Amino acid sequence: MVFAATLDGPSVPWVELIPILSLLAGTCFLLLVGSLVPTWPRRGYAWVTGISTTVAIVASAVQWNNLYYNKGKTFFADAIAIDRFSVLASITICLAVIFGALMTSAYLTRMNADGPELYALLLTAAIGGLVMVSANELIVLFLGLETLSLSLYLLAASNRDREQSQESGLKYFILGGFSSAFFLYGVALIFGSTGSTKISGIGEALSGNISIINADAMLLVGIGMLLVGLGFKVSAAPFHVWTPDVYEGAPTPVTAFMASAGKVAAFAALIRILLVGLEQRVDDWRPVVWALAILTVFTGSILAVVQTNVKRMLAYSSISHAGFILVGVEAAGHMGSDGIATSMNYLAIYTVLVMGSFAIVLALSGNTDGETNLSDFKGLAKRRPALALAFTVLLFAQAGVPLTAGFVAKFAVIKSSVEANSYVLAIAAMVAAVIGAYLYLRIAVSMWLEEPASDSEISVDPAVVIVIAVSVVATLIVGFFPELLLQATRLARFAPR
Amino acid sequence: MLNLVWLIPALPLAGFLLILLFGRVLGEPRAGILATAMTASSFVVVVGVYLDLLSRTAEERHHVVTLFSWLPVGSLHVDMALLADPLSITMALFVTGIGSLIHLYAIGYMHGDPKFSKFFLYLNLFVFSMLMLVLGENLLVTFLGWEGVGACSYFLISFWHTRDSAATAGKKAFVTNRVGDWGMMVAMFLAFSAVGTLSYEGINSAAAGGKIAAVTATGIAMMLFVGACGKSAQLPLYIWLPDAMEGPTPVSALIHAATMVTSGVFLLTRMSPVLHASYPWVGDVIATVGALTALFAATIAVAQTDIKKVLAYSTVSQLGFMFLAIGSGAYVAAIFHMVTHAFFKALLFLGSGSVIHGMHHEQDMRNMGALRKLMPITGFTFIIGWLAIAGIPPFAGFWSKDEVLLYAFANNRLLWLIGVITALLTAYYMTRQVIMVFFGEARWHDHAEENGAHGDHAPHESPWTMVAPLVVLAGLSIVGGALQLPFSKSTKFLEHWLEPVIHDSEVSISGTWAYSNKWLLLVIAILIAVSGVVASIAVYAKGKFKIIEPKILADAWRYDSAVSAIVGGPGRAAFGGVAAFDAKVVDGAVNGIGTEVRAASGLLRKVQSGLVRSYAFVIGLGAVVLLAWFLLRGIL
Amino acid sequence: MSFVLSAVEPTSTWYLVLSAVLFGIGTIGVMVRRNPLIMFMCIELMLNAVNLSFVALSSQIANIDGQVAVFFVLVVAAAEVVVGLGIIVSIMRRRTTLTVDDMSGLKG
Amino acid sequence: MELFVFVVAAAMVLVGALGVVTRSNPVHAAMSLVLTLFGIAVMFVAHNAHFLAAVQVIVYAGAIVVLFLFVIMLLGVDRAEDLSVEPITNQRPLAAIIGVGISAIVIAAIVSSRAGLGASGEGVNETTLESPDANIRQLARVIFSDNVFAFEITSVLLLVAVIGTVVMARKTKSVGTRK
Amino acid sequence: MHASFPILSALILLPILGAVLITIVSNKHLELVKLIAMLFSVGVGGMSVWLLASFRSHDSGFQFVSQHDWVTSWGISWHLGVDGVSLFLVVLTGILFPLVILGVDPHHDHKRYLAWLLLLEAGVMGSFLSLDLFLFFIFFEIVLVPMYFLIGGWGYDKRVYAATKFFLYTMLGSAFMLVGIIATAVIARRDIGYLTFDLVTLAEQASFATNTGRWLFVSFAIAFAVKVPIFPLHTWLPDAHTQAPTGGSVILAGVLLKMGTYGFLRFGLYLFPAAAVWAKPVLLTLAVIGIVYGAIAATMQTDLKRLVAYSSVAHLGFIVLGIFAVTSQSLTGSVMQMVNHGISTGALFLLVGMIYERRHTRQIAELRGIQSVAPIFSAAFMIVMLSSIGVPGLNGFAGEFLILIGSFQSARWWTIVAATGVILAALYLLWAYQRVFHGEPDEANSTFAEMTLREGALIMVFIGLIGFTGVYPKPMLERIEPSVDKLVEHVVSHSDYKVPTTPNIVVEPHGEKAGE
Repeated sequence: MVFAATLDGPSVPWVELIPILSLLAGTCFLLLVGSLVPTWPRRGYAWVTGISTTVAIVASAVQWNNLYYNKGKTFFADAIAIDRFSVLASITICLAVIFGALMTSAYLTRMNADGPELYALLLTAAIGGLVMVSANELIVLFLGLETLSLSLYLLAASNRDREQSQESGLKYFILGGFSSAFFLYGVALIFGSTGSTKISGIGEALSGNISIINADAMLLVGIGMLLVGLGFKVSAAPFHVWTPDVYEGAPTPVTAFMASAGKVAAFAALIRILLVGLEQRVDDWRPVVWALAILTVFTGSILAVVQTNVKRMLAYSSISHAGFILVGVEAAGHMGSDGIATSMNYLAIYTVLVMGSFAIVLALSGNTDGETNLSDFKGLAKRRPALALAFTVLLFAQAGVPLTAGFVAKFAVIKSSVEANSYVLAIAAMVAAVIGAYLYLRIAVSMWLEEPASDSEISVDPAVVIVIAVSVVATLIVGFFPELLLQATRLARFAPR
Repeated sequence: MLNLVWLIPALPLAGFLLILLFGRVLGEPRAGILATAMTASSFVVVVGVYLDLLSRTAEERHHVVTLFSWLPVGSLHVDMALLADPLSITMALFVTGIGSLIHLYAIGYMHGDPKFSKFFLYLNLFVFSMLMLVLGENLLVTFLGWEGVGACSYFLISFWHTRDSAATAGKKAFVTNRVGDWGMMVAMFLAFSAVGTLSYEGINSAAAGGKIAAVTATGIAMMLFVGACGKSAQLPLYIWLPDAMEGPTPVSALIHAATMVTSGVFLLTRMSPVLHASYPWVGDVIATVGALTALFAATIAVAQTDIKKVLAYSTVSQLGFMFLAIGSGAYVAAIFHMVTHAFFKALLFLGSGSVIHGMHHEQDMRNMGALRKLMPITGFTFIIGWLAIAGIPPFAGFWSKDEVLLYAFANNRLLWLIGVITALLTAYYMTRQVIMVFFGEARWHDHAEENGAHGDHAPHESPWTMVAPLVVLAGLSIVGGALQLPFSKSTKFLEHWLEPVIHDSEVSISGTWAYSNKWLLLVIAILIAVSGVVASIAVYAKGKFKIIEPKILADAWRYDSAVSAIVGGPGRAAFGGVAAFDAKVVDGAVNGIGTEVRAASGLLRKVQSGLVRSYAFVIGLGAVVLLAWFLLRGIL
Repeated sequence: MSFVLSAVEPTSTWYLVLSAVLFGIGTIGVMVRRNPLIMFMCIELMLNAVNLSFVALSSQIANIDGQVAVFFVLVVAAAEVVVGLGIIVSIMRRRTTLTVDDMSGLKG
Repeated sequence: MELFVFVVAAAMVLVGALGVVTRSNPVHAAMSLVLTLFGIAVMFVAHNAHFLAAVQVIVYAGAIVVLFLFVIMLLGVDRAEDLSVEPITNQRPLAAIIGVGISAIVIAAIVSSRAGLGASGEGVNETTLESPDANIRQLARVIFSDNVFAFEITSVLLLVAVIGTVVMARKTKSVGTRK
Repeated sequence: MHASFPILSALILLPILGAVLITIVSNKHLELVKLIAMLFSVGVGGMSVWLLASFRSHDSGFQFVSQHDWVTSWGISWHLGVDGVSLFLVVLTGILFPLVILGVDPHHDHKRYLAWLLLLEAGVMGSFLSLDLFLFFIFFEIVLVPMYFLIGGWGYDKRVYAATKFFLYTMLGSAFMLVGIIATAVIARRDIGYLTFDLVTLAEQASFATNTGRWLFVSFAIAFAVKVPIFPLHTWLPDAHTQAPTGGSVILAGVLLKMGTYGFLRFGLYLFPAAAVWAKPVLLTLAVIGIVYGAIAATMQTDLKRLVAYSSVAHLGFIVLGIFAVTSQSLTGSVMQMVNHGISTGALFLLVGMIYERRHTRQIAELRGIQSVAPIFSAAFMIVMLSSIGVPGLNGFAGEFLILIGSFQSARWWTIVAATGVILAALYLLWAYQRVFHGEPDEANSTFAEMTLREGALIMVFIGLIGFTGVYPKPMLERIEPSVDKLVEHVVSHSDYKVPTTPNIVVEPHGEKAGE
């Protein structure tokens, strides 16, 4: 027995981990103190969540600033990479957490049930997301994915007084497990064919820097499996089937969080895998992404046409948004395209839009969190003009009407797609966007042009007001002056291998 | 004086504006007096200009007054300019002259009409447009007047617009005229692309200078002729004129007899160099159409019972004569006949108006007769007009008609024959009309009793305002021939006067058989006229022969009804078809896409069954397809 | 007999094939079973299939990382089971029957 | 010898798997799952993954399946599920096609590229009588050096599991809130 | 106002400011709201007139240019400018809006109505003024939103259907244009060296390969063809026009449709001359079809407003004809006709709206003999109608004639067919007029109220414009023509197109004598 062989553990870059750590700290604080101290001041949990997330954001901002000098590096033997790409994604996710926390507090107050668990789950989900976006190792990525997903399953099912919530939780759980099995199998096959689970390692293996081993079929099938798993997470058709049900069933704040943070993390992971790990195999996966993109934009917008539940409508619209982001990803597959930047740009803007929209849905969803039918929005302009106006702005932004952030996002994606000469995709996406616009028009019609069904007083929680106000203002500011955001996203790049 | 040309149209325009603003204030009869005064003073100005021109040598009888630049774009320069030369002034003379007479007449005729002032509003506007038409320096200014008179005739025909027949007639007139306008516009386009200008001087000089290819000139000429057909009621576009009788009688006299309908003749005369430059068959076409129209209308006139309809068809027929003249190259003759025709036809219309007025708006000649005793002046003047149109020497109509026939003979004897027959018919049906209205036994008493409407008071002579113009016109109809007497070069005043504009004369046909035997033709013409009169008297007054008035003639050969049947039947159906096509097919396709999307949505929706296991299946299916693709790329 | 058996060496390809079959069975199970617990078990089957390939591959390409991966997968599986069963239990509290087919209130 | 082991283990695995899919009674299904898991464990051993084999038996057979059974009993849902009917039309054949298809594709991939799989790492240590802990040592080194981050993240995962149980298990209104 | 004053930006921003003010003013102070709307719209109108006054005629370039960086990373700049082509459209917009705001009463929700109108004005102004593709697209697209709400909120029975159809149809068109715009900039980057959406830079410096240019042109053309609308993409127009409130219809016909034709001029001919020349035959044919087809369809309409809407299809056919028969006269005529159609059809819609106010029906069959009870009203209608028919001396004729005589030079046979549209125009309008205004009024129509003072004043403005433009178009022409000529030269120099030259025969006095 040789005890001399001491283990030289890797040096831990604590500073770089501050975002994750602060979130983790927040979680633990909530759980421990929450269980020790029975009664908390109102919104106390929300405050804790907000603070820890703010710390994370600040830390990430500092990282962003430092990355001005170096292009970022990898830690834990290339297990994670801290670069502008990951930092940008992290900030977006953290924003989603703050919005989510605000909405959750409003939601819980209405349910008059308060407690640390949901906030804690938000935070753990965020941790999972952060891990995903900065993971440079497929196993770590998988762990992050599972952390995020498990938290989301629980959040979705968390409203136990509402049947749909539970149903959506179960559906999400079963299908999620199903898809992550595919993802994992993909990891296995890729590991087998390239001998590495490190994303950058895979890239090197494929670019032939180290011992080249050729197992094309296995590698490609592995890629396919990965795409299935991630496609499920980003709800790309035909792996989107779960999205409408889960979005509709889950508590509204959770839906908002899922739609934003979940998508950002999944897309970030997807982009990193495809462009860092599989850059050499662009010709293999680009056609697939192309097909997925077209399928997704059309599925989302066409299915939305006949919906009657606003939450479900937004679910479908989120699907077509995913399609648009895929358009950006497809463009990123071409040499010298800024597809990555525009996709991230789209994700950031989309996060704000979706948060605002669902915040308004939440404001109207009543005490059961279930009054989200189109009929419940009738004549909103007469009951709460400001609310109606805000929703209109957000909806038209999602439709891509100029002078809103939504237009900037779409324009950017289409631009990179055109620069990549994939005109068909660009035009198809725009056509789908037109079909999708019908859905937003329907909501606008029932808000502005129809008489109110009931004139019961709509009380809007201040927290929700904050979310709506911020998102609307942000939408307009970005719509009028997109330059700042564009500058930022254009800097999003990966750490060198 | 020449620089005051602009005053000529300006005065009626002023009248128009004044009545437009203060018409209601002025009311009856001041509005009428104002309008009449304006036209009359305009006439005075014309006379002044005329004298001024007269005082110049033939070369200087040509004066352009440019008011302002109208449509200057690129190479196109159209000025709002007036041209004073013998032709335009001749036209202006009788337009304003007869115009003012008819204004005066209308004061009496329209007495008591609620829209009295509006009537004179339109009349002045019409006179203005007509003057723009004749005085225009270029085709576009003429076209301005051309459309203006069209619009005014629309207003005036449908003056009593509560009568559906009147409203329809007005619309019909305007739309039919538009067909002609289309021709005139195309002619303008051609002229511009060939010559680069629209001014008469430019085009005519280019044509005369052989700078226009014959084919182009032909195109222009034919298109102008299409336009002329529309305005001057030639076959096949004459149909609107008879219906136009729905308008008040002064209107019929002024617009549909004396002035507007002759503008086609004027235009072709104006552009005569282009006609010369075009292929020779153009003239034949014009002459033939003219001759046929003349005969066609004359035959119809034989069987009409409406006092105004007879005159209307005779107008069409006389216009045919003018085109026959133009086609035969007898521009002077055309103008000559135009002027004389203006005299006696205006006279006849006003006379008939006076009769109608006296008969309390009775227009059917079968309910008249023996009116000469009750309406002596009207009857007397009407008879003079009859003699004039019938072509009995020495009345005006005889001379002009004879000259037309002379040229026709020189040009094409068949057409001459048609002309002669027409002349015969003219004498015949005019005599018939005179007999039915003024002679024979009075058929209006019993008629009056049977409907009892106004049987109590008998027909009466009209007021002086109406009678005076009759007298004046009667005088003109007698002496009008003096303008152009065929005896010697010196007696051909009109030809001499128009020389600067129309540079051809009898010399052009000198040497032909007709020229050398023109006195023979003269005699033939007289015989024809007389025999027509005699025949008619024999039939209608003496009852020697039975009356021949076939239904088909009364129905104007059913041409009009056939046209309306086509327009109202297949035409309308076709239009409806187009509209239906638009709604069903074009718009249907658009909405179809919408429904298709919905259907697709409904279909896709079935996938979202809510069953976890089928979701898993969908995901699995997607996975299989996706993996298959990758596998194939890997293995192959 | 024994030498026959010892003659043929089962290469790790055999194991990989087996794991593929196992994975397929798992997927089929998820699609045909209505009892969420059993569907969940099928998912576990799929995960095990993956584990098997990891191990087989790691010995095939002489790389220990495969085993490491399996180790983490085991942890994930454990956590997943806890969460999943938690959800199922909380649902079953209110319901008596236990099939996913009648949990199709959300559709369209 | 290996062949014999493989055949037996494969038999266990497949029989178990089929059992899970076909047994109508949840308890039986769980039991067949155990069978599969043991089979897998055996195969681990065959690949010198002794530590994993152990963990497999302990965690899966020992914890997970027991948990399953516990839930089944707790909820009293051990009634047999009627497998004779399939509410969704054509679900079974289609499912079969999908499953077979996936397997077939993966197998094809594996077979076609089996030759390409060359050694890439520094090898997996044989566990012999001399060094019974070779596998454990090697695993430990890798886990606690390169994969320490992943290892730490698993803690978060477990944390989520803990919260999950709380969220799902507690009574709804039991939370201390001010009304 | 000093020349350095950024008047163009002000033209766009003032209405927006007004709209914002209106939104923040509470609903209770209705008068205040109306006052604000009036002040801002009239102010903008005044500024546009001032613009007209201080516009240097005989200057082909862009004037009052204001350019500021906006989205530098995409090479997008706030680039405004006005030339002969856009000047009168801007003025028309500036005049039309205050008239509508003052003259037409929406009956309910004045506040929102006025706010949307002002936003609409800003959008329209922007699309006529912007010299940057991106900027243009933004305004071109943003216009849909207020128009959508105007139709949907204040329209008639089928308003939602019409509004949605309008929105989606137009948006679909511009979807292609967006791709086209981006592609243009991206492809042109090779020639220019940097990414820019600036119209002038692109048009002057970029050169596209034949097929590329054609594809790009098509992508633009689809959007404009929908907007104009060109047959067979026109079916949104009758619905939108008919269902829109009077004010909406006036604006829609007056200025919105012109955005399409203007786009063809500014971004079709100017940006892709070669491709435009290539597409000439197709577009000419479609235009002529539109003229005849629209007229025929109009003849058979039973709804007065719908009839006017179809007449718009025909009239815009003339404009398109003029644009694509690229000659100095036809283009000038088209630009002029854009304004004329805006005036006369706008006035027609106002009058139809007044009829609806009185009788609450637009069905021709239910109207009769109005001329006997309301002569002044009928007279106004008659004048406007004649201008729409194209009677000389009124504005409609001047433009139409220029278009036709210009087009005849380069597209002879198309023009000859198109000219028949003049006949049809007389047919459908006069027929409608006869059915509505002539005849004996039945008891329902015998109480038809005569034109009120306010309405009269409103219509008088239009009639004044109709008369003046018809009689003395020179001032207008001499401002339009230079820019148009420049455009024609641009097309000629960038394509194989040759402008047919009309011979200019020197006329010696009494030429016919000299001729012999």
